Amino acid sequence: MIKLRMKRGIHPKERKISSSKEIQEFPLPKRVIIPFSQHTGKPAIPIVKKRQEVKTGEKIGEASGFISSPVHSSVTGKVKALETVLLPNGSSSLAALIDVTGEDVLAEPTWPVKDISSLTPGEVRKITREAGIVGLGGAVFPTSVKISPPEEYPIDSIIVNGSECEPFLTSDHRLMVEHAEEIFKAAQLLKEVIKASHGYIAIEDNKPDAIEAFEKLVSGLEAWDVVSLRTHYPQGAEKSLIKVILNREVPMGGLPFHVGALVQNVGTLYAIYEAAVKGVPLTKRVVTVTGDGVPNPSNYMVRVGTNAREVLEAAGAELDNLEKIIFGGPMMGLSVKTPDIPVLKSTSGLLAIKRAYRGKVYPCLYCGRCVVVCPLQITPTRLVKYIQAGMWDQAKKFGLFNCMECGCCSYVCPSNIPLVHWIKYGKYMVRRMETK
Amino acid sequence: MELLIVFISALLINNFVLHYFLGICPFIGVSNRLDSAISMGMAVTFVMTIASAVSWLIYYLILVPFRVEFLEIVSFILVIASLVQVVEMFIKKASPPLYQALGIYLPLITTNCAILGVALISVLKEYSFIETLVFSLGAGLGFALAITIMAGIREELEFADVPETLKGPGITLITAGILALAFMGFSGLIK
Amino acid sequence: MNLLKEFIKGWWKENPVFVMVLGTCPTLAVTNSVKNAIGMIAAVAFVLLGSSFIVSLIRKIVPNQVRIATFIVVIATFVTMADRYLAAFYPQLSKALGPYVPLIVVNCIILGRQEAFASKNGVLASVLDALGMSIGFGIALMLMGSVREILGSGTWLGMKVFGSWYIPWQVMILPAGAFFVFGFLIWGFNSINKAFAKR
Amino acid sequence: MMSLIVSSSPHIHHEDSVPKIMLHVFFSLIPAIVASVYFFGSRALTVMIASIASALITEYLFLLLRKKDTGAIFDGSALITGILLALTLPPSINLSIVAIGAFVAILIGKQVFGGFGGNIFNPALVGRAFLQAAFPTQMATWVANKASHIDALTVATPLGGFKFSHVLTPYKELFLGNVSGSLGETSALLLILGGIYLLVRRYIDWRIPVGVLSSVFVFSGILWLVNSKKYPDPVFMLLAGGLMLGAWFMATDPVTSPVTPIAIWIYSIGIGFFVVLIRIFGGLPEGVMYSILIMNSFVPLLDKYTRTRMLGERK
Amino acid sequence: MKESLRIVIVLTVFSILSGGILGWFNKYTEKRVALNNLTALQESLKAVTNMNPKIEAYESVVKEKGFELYKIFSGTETVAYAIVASGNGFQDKIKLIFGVKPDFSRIIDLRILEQKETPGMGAKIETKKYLEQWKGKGADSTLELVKKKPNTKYQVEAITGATVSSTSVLNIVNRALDRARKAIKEAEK
Amino acid sequence: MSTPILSIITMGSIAAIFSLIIAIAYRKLKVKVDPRVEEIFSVLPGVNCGACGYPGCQNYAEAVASGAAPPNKCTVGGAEVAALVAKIMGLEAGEVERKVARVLCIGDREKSVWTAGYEGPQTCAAANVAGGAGKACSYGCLGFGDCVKACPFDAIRMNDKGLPVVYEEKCTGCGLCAEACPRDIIVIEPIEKRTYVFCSSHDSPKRSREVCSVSCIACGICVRLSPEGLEMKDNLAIVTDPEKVSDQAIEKCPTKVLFKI
Repeated sequence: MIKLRMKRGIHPKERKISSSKEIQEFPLPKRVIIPFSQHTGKPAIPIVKKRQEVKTGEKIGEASGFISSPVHSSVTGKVKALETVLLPNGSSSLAALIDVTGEDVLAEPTWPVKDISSLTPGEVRKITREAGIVGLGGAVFPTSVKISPPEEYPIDSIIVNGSECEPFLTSDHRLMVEHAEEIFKAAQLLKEVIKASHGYIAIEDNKPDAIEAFEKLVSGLEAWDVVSLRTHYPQGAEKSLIKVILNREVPMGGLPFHVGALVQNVGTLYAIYEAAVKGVPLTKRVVTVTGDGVPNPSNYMVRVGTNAREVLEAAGAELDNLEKIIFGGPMMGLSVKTPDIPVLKSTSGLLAIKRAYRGKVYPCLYCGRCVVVCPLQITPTRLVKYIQAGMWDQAKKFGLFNCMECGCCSYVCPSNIPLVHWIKYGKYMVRRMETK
Repeated sequence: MELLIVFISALLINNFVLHYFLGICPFIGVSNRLDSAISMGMAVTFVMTIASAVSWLIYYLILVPFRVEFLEIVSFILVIASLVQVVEMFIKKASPPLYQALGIYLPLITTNCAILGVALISVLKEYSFIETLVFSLGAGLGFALAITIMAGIREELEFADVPETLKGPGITLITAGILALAFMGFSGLIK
Repeated sequence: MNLLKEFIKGWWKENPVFVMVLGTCPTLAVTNSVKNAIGMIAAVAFVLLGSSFIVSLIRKIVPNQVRIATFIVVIATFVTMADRYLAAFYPQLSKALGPYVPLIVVNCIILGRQEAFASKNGVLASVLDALGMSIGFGIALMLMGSVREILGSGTWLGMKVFGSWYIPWQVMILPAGAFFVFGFLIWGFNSINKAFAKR
Repeated sequence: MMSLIVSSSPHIHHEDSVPKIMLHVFFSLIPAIVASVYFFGSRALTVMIASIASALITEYLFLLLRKKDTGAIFDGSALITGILLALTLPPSINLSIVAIGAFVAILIGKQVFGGFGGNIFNPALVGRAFLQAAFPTQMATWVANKASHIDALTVATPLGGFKFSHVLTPYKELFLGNVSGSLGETSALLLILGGIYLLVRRYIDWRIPVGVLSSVFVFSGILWLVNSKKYPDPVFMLLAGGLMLGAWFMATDPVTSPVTPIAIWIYSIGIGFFVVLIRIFGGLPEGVMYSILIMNSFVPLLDKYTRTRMLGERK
Repeated sequence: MKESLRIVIVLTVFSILSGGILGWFNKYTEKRVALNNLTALQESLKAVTNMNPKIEAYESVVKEKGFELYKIFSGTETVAYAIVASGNGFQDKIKLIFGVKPDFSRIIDLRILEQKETPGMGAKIETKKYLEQWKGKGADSTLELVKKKPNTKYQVEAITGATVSSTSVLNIVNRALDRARKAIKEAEK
Repeated sequence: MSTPILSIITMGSIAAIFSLIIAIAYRKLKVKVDPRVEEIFSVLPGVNCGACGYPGCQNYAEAVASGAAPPNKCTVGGAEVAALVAKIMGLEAGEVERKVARVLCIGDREKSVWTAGYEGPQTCAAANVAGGAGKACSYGCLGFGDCVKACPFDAIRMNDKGLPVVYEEKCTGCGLCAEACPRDIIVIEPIEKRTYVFCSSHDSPKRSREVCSVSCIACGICVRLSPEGLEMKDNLAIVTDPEKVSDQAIEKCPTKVLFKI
């Protein structure tokens, strides 16, 4: 076992109050709402009509480009309507409303299900594409693209990302404890696909049971190491993880394959296993329901498209007494304006907060804490000043598009300046201007 | 040693901007952006050195022998104005990039009191030719130093909530006042 | 009517020192006492009037390339006269003003007025403009000089203003004080003008 | 009825805030305040109260004038400015001068730049420098320390004593504070204690005191090695005068110090360099204040030209 | 070509005009200025040598940068020397004049001609209280600065809080005295 | 020789020498610059709004002088400036079409649904990146007034219900407000065009109805009544020809978002 820790970053209170709760199968909802835009890239194109009958796992939206992903029905039922719905990020997207009509019937997979060891790299890529698998760590980038790097960039290392550094969230943790073997098999499969010579399983040391489970699996295997990381945020971010484990720096504007690395989230790996072995596309995921507004913090296996309100209520949340509902973790998650939003492929957690943090904003006092904690070594204070002054060229020079919005700077700012919010704003403004 | 004293004195202790108040107009006008301030500082240093050298020659080779010292003002300014104009035209022709960086500030320099000030003060202090050169170089660099610092500060003040009616010359002068206070620390360095 | 406007504008609305921020060197350098300020005002007014008059006369015959050079020669002539006159009849004042009298040559107010006004207007308008600007310059220097002398020495034109309890703020007669007073006066001017503009 | 709020991530926050930091800076100054009262009696307290009161009133009036939230006077920054200014003043100073100093510190040092966070120069030092220029005689009149039992109207500070009479004050006196000087430059020990408190709580950047103190030590050490008769020894240089106060409490003011590590090193070493230059070669016995102000003016340039290398950025 | 000619002619004509006017004007003021300078020198010579009511005659012995030596006669007898000297002060040059007995036994009096020291501090070198003490100081040896009441005639008391300016004045005087003694020796040879 | 004569000689010779140098330098080192650039720049409004398609007034002046741009591109200056520029260039000024900004959303604070509060920088663009503040409609006006701040002519103000109002007489049609609006609800149209569907929502009818009482619910009545004047595009009716929109269509609009101002 290797022990490592990242420099910079922060260590907020972990508050993983649901870490001992086993994953429960969430009851079949009456209706699911499945948006066609759940991934990075172009939205999927609907291929179902109103009143059409669909089976669980049946494709209802087709990928519309290289960087895109298909969408599948997560229940067996009838398409009630194709309508626009609100997504967690506040935008509207077309979605299929499917009413559950009866027994859960699994649709025939559109790919061959055979022995996992006999799969060719091409077949694996096809499976990840057809099964609509996207990165479940948060970026929801189509996995099939990620495991097809350009040939001139050989990949030597695969990193299984089980660090789950966000406070509160335990979905990956539970998955690792309960399904270590499946995850590991999928990891081994991917390692073959990308012809990596070594594999690392990165888990933060606040999940000793998960480390233990993987230690057992890798014992005796030379090509694999379990890396125990000192708990720190945002260690689970790709670039941080590559820096910590491989001591390589992903070039600015580059991707992990530029430095010969592939990082896969454990949730994604589990989804790959389910698709490859059981023929089930990505139609459900583990969601941690937690926060001080949830009396009964839980980990649920939830079907994609389930209304978040149902999930929160199942865990006992009193929706009327909440100030914040967050899709995802407290550091990078999206706060929403209504609980009536479907759970998406990217929804790793649902946080219900009774009292939202509100800090009086003071002028920047140049204390430099944001500079110290920034894992990407940006100077957030100056960057934000340039953004506020509308000096976009300077902002770009100071790393506007380098920022991954991990939130460390805002977290430590004693003046409560919403640095990340400003940076998001700056990125938006620059992109907007550049497209015009 | 004497030369070093002349230099340090012109650069820090009796800084042209902060102590003699010479070159205040460009100091206020061109200090809002750092790159132009640096260019301006370079241009002033350059012209200052040349102008004071030529003025010295005129004074001691023409005016003094003819006993027409009272013409110093007219002749110095005439020489400086012509010189700047020629230098400007020359740079414009010889090196367009240099002109972009430096040349566009040259017309401003004609009426920069720092230039004439250096020539006059050199005469007043009875500096030798070498001393005049060192003095004008120190004064020019002192100007460049002050304007660069000021431009850095003013770029920073873009982000600050300075009262609307104080923006521009007002805050620049007050900042210059604080700088002058700070530079008082250098007093007595020459003994 | 129009001529009156040329005359009055420099007093406040287009005050050369506080609004246009020209002629800053003497404003800062010789205002440590009201007496010095008065000497400088007189010198500047003389030069400004004289050169405006001449420049507006000769404006049509001067070719563009040597426009500035010629104007400066004219100005410098008047400056030298002022300088020599002071040295001859007010040696103390001449010494106190030091190199700042010769430096009137490059005072932006003077050249600025020639460039912006006298070279484009007739004799009468130019002289009135020069007179107005001189008054504006005078107002500014008197303000600066008064504030600095009263605070810095406790006197006004040499007369005691405060009782013996007053500890003079010596910084006011130093360079730093000049910058502060100038900065604050500009601030005040702008604020008042803005308040009027709103109304 | 739901009362949801949307905002950008992150949704949790560290417990530090500006008023809290200011409060801890105040705590860290308590040893120095107690020392000044011990060495100079209730007079020290009067000076401090005058300074704080004037600072707060000025701040309040100015905020009122600019129609800004007057609640900002409670963020603690004006309080700290008032205390720091008082600590740099001679104990015998006229109270009206103290009030003028605090007024100038807040007005010219801070509010004209848009208030807290916008100022380029350390406000307390601007006030101090203004007073030094305005009332040079009063600012250079030092009374004897109560603990020293010297019966003289005015005495020399350790640095003044060295500069003009070549008298070295013993280390022990300097360290414990049994010397004359301004309110806050008596006991090096207590100042260091306060500074370490801030350091441990991470309210100041360790590089600044380390850079300032070590560069003063090194530069003066070099001179001392060259000619130990003419130049004072480095330990004396460290302990005497306002260096400790400056290095721990003035230079470390986050608003007026740089942000990037390289800039911080240049800044702090620059301060040390100027301190030695002014103390040894300049006309004044003490140069800490001027050194910090001068380096303050360079901070925007330093921060601009020393951007840190971002992760993955080619050098 | 025509344009260039016009440039030359216009500028030259105006310069010649300017030269003429100034030449004439200077003639008118020149004497006055010279007289002013002369009176100023005489005044200060008078002040520092106590040769009231009137200086019969004086003669410039040495005149170089930063140092001028005048010999004052009464009839044919040398009654005093006056020395004008300058050097660096706290802020800028300090220029002063002082008179000494012909045998260099004592300084008669001292005046500051030019100084730009800090008001209230170094500028106190112009106060009567400070200048008074120079009367009767020894001029035949190096003077030294003390911070208390002087014991000997070779000690000069510093101004409290303006040690640098006091030192500067002292250095200027010491240097000037050295130079003067040497110059007179040379002249006697 | 007497002093006046010496001084005349001195000044004369110095002036002669230096004026000669200038004259020579002027001839040898002359660099030609188009004086018209300066002239054109001086008549332009100088607000650098970029409506002409060039980064700033200086660039536009250069472009006009070099013949690369027509003189009538400055919408801010309008016909007056176009005529002046054309005069400098010796050209005929083209017609400048007067355009103004129109805000295509009337869902103010009372008529649209807000389901949550918002914390963060008080600008529309910032609110938009944080999930569109609490406004349920993902297309409508957020009401923080980015357009007001963007307008250099003070031609746009927020009304008391949080909706921007364009003052036609002040509006120059420069388009800075449209650029600033993160939701793209401001269009720059000829001043004669006065009939619009004042909604920008592409939401499906059901959601439109839920989030705002004055949204286009894509019922299609107007298109049916005036097929030549309107068209339905992605759940939103758009006026294509204001002349052909019948009064009946305006009358029948169930949410009253189609009207003439």
